[in-house]
Amino acid sequence: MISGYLARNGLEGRIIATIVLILAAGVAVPVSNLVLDPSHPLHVPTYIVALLGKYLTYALLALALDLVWGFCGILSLGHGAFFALGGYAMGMYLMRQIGTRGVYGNPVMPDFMVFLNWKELPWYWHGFDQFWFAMVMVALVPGMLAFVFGWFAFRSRVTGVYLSIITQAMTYALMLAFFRNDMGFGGNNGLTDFKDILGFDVQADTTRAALFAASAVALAIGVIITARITGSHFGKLMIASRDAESRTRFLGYRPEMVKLFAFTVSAVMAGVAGALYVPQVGIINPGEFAPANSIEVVVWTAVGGRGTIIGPIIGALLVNGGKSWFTGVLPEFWLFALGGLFVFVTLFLPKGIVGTLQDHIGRRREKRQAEKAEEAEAASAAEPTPVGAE
Amino acid sequence: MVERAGTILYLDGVSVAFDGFKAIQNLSFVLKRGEMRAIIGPNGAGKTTMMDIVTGKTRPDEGDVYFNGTIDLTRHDEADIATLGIGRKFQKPTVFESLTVADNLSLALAAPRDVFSVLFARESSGRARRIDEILEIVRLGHRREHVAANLSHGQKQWLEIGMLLAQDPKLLLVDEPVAGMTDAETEETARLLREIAATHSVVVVEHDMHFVRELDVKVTCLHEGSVLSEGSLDHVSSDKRVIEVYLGR
Amino acid sequence: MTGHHRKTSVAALSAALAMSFAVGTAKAEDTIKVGILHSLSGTMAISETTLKDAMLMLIEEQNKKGGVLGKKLEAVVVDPASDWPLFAEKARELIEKDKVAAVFGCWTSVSRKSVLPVFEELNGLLFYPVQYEGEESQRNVFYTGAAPNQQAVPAVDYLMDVEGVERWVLAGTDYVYPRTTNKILEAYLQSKGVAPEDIMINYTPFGHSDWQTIVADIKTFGSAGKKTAVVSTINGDANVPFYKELANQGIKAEDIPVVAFSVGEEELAGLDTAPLVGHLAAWNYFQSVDTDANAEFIDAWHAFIGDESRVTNDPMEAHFIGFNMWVEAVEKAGTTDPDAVIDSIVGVSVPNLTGGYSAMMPNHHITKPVLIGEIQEDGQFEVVWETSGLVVGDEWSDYLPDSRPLIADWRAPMSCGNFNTETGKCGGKGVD
Amino acid sequence: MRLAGPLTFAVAIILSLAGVAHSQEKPLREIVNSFAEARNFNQTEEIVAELGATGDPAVVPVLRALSEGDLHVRKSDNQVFIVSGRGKTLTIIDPLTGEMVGEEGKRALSKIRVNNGLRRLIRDTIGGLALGSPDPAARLRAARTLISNPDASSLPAIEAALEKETDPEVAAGMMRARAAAILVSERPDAEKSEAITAVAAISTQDALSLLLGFRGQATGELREQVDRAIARVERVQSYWAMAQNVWYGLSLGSVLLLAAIGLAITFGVMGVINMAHGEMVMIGAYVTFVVQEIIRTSAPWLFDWSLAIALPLAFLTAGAIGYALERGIIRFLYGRPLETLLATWGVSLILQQAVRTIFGPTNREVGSPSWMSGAFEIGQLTITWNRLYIVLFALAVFAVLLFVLNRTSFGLQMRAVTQNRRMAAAMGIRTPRVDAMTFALGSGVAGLAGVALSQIDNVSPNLGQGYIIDSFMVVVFGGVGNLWGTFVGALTLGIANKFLEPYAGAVLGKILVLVFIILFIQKRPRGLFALKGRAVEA
Repeated sequence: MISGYLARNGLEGRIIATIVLILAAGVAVPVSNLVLDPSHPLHVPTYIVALLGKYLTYALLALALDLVWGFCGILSLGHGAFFALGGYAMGMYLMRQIGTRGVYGNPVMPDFMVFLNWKELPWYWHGFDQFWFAMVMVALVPGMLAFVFGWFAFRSRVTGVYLSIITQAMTYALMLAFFRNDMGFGGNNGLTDFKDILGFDVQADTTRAALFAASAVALAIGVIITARITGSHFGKLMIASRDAESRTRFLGYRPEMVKLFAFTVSAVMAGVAGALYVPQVGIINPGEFAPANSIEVVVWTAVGGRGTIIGPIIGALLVNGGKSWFTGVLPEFWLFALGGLFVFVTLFLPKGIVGTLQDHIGRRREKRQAEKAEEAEAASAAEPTPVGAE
Repeated sequence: MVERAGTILYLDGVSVAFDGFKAIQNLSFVLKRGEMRAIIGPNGAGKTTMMDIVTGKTRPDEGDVYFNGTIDLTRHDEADIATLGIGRKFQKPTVFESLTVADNLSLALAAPRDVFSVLFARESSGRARRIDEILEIVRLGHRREHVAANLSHGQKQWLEIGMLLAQDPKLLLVDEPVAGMTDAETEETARLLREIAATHSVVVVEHDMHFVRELDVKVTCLHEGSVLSEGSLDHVSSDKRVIEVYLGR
Repeated sequence: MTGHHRKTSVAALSAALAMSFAVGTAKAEDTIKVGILHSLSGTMAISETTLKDAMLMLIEEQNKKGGVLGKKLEAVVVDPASDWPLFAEKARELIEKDKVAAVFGCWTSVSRKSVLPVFEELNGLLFYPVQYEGEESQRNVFYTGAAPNQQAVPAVDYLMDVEGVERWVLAGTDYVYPRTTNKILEAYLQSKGVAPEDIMINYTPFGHSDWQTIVADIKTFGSAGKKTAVVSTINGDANVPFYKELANQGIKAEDIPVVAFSVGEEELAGLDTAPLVGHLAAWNYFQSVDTDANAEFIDAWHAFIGDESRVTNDPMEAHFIGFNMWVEAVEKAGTTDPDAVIDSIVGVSVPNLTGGYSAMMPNHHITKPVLIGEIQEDGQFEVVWETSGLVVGDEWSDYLPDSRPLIADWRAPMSCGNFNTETGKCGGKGVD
Repeated sequence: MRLAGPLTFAVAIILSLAGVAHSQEKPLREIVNSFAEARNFNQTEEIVAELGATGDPAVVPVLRALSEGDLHVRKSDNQVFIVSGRGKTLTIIDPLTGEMVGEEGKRALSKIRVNNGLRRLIRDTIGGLALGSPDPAARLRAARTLISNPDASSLPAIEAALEKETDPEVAAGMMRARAAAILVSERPDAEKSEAITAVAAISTQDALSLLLGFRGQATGELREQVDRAIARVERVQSYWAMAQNVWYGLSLGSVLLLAAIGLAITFGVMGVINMAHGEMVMIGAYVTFVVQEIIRTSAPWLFDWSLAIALPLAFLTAGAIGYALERGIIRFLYGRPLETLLATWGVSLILQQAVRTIFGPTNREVGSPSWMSGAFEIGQLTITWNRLYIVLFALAVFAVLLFVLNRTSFGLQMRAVTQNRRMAAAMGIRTPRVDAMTFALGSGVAGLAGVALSQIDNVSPNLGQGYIIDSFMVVVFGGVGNLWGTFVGALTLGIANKFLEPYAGAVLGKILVLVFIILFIQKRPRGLFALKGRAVEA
């Protein structure tokens, strides 16, 4: 049913399969966790649900990055900032939900404000007790930041490496700012000790399952949005401005606006990913703004295959799965493994796993086409038609 | 000197310098509506810089640049100028390598260029037909769905000319269209340009004298950023100064 | 070529898998697993790796003594990589997947805050060995490091009484531990009659490395004719450049002493201490403490790590105490069941390394002596002062207005981490 | 106890000035040996006071040794000795004669413990004794100590010393010390008024605090005079503070320059985004550590030369690693600058973890040679030697690099390859070799930076991480491909940071600088010193 709807909307089969797979996982994992007996071989333990839920939000983040990097050529080294801002917006909602259950029992102010002797709630915390308001902020804050940042940067034609480095400066500045206790976001400790979300206990298995499903749905929607954008005429324009920006200008387009749009959409997606991430890991702190985190996102995307829709998802799942596994099994060596992976992928799989596979398939098809074209060319050479004679 | 009205392109007293190097010095150049003009000149004569000025990539330090007699081009940027109706083909063929031939043309087709129009644009049958027509003209019909990166050099040149046609500009600036082409291809390109010139104003920059001869139009020779000589090819090529700096003795 | 790579990577993968299985099969059914949750990479590895090693040593020694409840202990080491959400993930993995009986771990407050909900939800046990800001008491956590009243307040007392300090610089890294400690100290100093203009508070970011301006400010502040001291809650890596600048700008301990709460033997190992002789640190343990228990511990540590030059420090002692308390509580309860251990551990008293006993209090904090040490040329501390008796860790500071009425008692009838003595109600979760 | 200090101090001065031979009641050695009986700091303090009261310059080495923790008691016979050396056996020295007595195991000795209070007392006592010292420099030092720690009770001693003083410079110092002491004494207003003028002329922070302290008790005309004097001193102080900020800025800027200049080559000239640049710096620092470690164990007398030895080694080590990196990875990635970022990020993780595995995760100690320790003053500008040397070193590295790039054939080849690779290759330049050497040069310079940074920062596996973002900011701000841009960029950012810090605090200052850079890049997308021209756009 879903696939039929998607197909009618002009999505490729591969994308449809991905979406169906994500949604199926979104249903199967929670069901297995909640319904099956723990001894059942197909039972998914809660800790795996939490883990996978986290990976899904990472996948959405990687997909968001891919939209700007893979398709638009903007290598953002600051996408972690949008993710974190979305996370903070969600975290602020969750903090307000604690109410009197904080250690000091203050009905309005979070604990960290109480023990630092804050007298009243800062103005920017107002409204976050409403879920809808927080959700608007989840999209709006990263979106606005991306819009303003992009508006300046793209109009000034800051490109390539320069853009990458100022995005890094942006997330670094935000990290320093959020580390400050005076900012009113809990400083280094960030926001934590969440109790419930929309009235449900965040620690309950059912809530976890629901959050997992929500993450799967969000990722599926992300895939649809990305596929629709990149598959449209606009997507071609994105690729055009990625490959030859000034050429698009001479065709009368404004590539800066193309980039700005993609950057803003991508930031909103990253923000949503962050918002889903926070209740599942139970904490948001300025470490999420660290430039290293943003670079890691780039790596997931590169490993999976940038410029493809499935690539970043696979990359995020693979690298993070590997990280979880290595930090448990070979804790001293996981950095070697991670570092080695980066080097290996850039050297030997420049298009990432999915990109390389696609190339492989594409080349075969191309070969067949080329053969056909040669035949056609030979045929047309045989009977020359005067050019432009019509 | 010349009346601006009635011209498609009007440059008067234009100068531009980069870090002290004067790329264009007091250049005046006039192109009438419907005219095709060939520009020749040695390397560094300012041919490409002149095109940069006309298309808004470079702003002149002084001088007037008018399009269609009334539009001051120095006040517009590249995208504006392109929408006004000036198309440009680059010296090095610049097509969108990872897109198909058809997509390249589709992007060039005249249509609203703002983000949201593009975002919700649909491929109509009218557009597809127009693409087919152009493909026919530039002889790339059999390459329709191929990625542009796999085209030969000459095919890329033609694709770019095709994109110019799709853009349907009033004025075409064509920079070295036959570089790297075989003689046969060169002849066909010349024929194609003449064809286009019947309905458009065209400026062609080219080194290939054989090709310029084929075009059979008025020639302007630039040197050190100003006009050195102007007239028929025979007139220009017999000019002593042109021989001195460009054609060689 | 791709084929070749695939083959090698498959080989590597299966080798690694085989290794993990080998570890897995070695796990006999009759062992008790103990989780070690310390960062082995990233920024905190610098401090936490030592604690992982210390825990491995303690577990090995316990096994030599026959283990616990007749079963061998088995360490499960994971690397949360100085990544706070990863701490939560790894904690969950330890409790839910590896089914460890207790976890020893965390260093930074934020890592503890990150794992707290996990321990609460899954009813695990966490022994937290580092001095911290207090303002917390959780049923599943045992705080074996110092609370502010076991470190900061006595240090200030020492400076005031013995060195006659009247003017104070509270310098810290901008995070919750220094913020809270300084709030407490500010209130404490003012209660002792120190004028607000005689207190200068300064915060710097993590890893701050250019201390020129701040050290010059301290120098200026200190030349107002009153005896001045610096109370430093500067964290981690920022200390080395701070002390280097201090030494180079010629601030000697006899002019402006600096008392630090985050600088121990391990941190001094990375410093030339000759110009720093006389600067102070407040801890509950120093390697230089001359007791038999300590000598034994140091010898064991050197033997275990195979390096005579490795130092011991306060958080290691905290793990030593915490581990022994856990062992005794398990033996007492006859089971590793968390609820039983939580009940049996309160009141358990074990020898510490400074020649006395430390006991687990109902608020899940422990009793400790407080020692003030001066930095020596050899990178060790020399104890110049110590509290006459043991100090009970105070989870809710009396110097912060909102925490003054709170107490914690995890014994049966009350069983509350934030009981409000004014309202007579448990403020947070639990009994309503 | 707090009273005891100044009092005995004054007594000591008077006695020493009067030229009284040490009191005969108790032989000096007996007093010295009584340290063995001291049970706590108070008792030790009394003995120090007693020693000071003898006025005998012979006690100075004893007191100094006590202050430095080198005075030990031999457990077997309760004899007190000065010890020297490290390790299990120590050389023991007679405290009064300074003769070597022999060697003793560490366990046979016990150290006489000191604390800060004792050290202060000893410093003052030695200072007092020094006022009568035959060495004019020592007398001047003593006078300076008295300005910083004025004490009314020392006034007679100062005046006595002043009368005998022949050296004009020392006399001026003593006049000031006297003025400082008068301000805290009960002398008549006329003398105090003079003293205010004299103290105000010193214009130091000490003088200011003295005047501020005096202001509280001043009345009438004196009050007005002191207010004027304070205003004057504060004005002078604010100028010096400004100068001090400039110096701090230059010093921070030179650190940034050192960290960034290698990057200006690899990134600016070659276009390689080398995220492992910070790790090259770290490797330089670890080379310094290894060199010092070897020197410590096998050739301690070379310690002051350790940095000089480390410099070429650090350059070669980091350069060699850079060379290997270029040959092994980067050369496959030319033309894909953003991918060099990923690969080198991976390399940086590997290098960090490798260093962590080899040297352990903790900080390693890198000492400062004696010529890099401490500070000196120009006027009221305190300049620490290590910062000064780092500024000079940064300038030297910069100058050498400029020379290499602009005046050597390698530099010419390098610039040729950067500007037009194909043309350079056609002219017979072996471009791959030039690439590798350029990258090695950039990395080697980072290694040099590591030697310098080991003097002011942690030597830990995380060292490089702290500098990588700042380095990129400097290079991008200054303008890629231009060493002068990096130079101006580094110093500008350093000074801007230091001028913001006092007002905005260290964190906000840094944030403001970052925001400024982001905005600046919008205005000038190619940095401060961008190469203008008909840059061919890809």
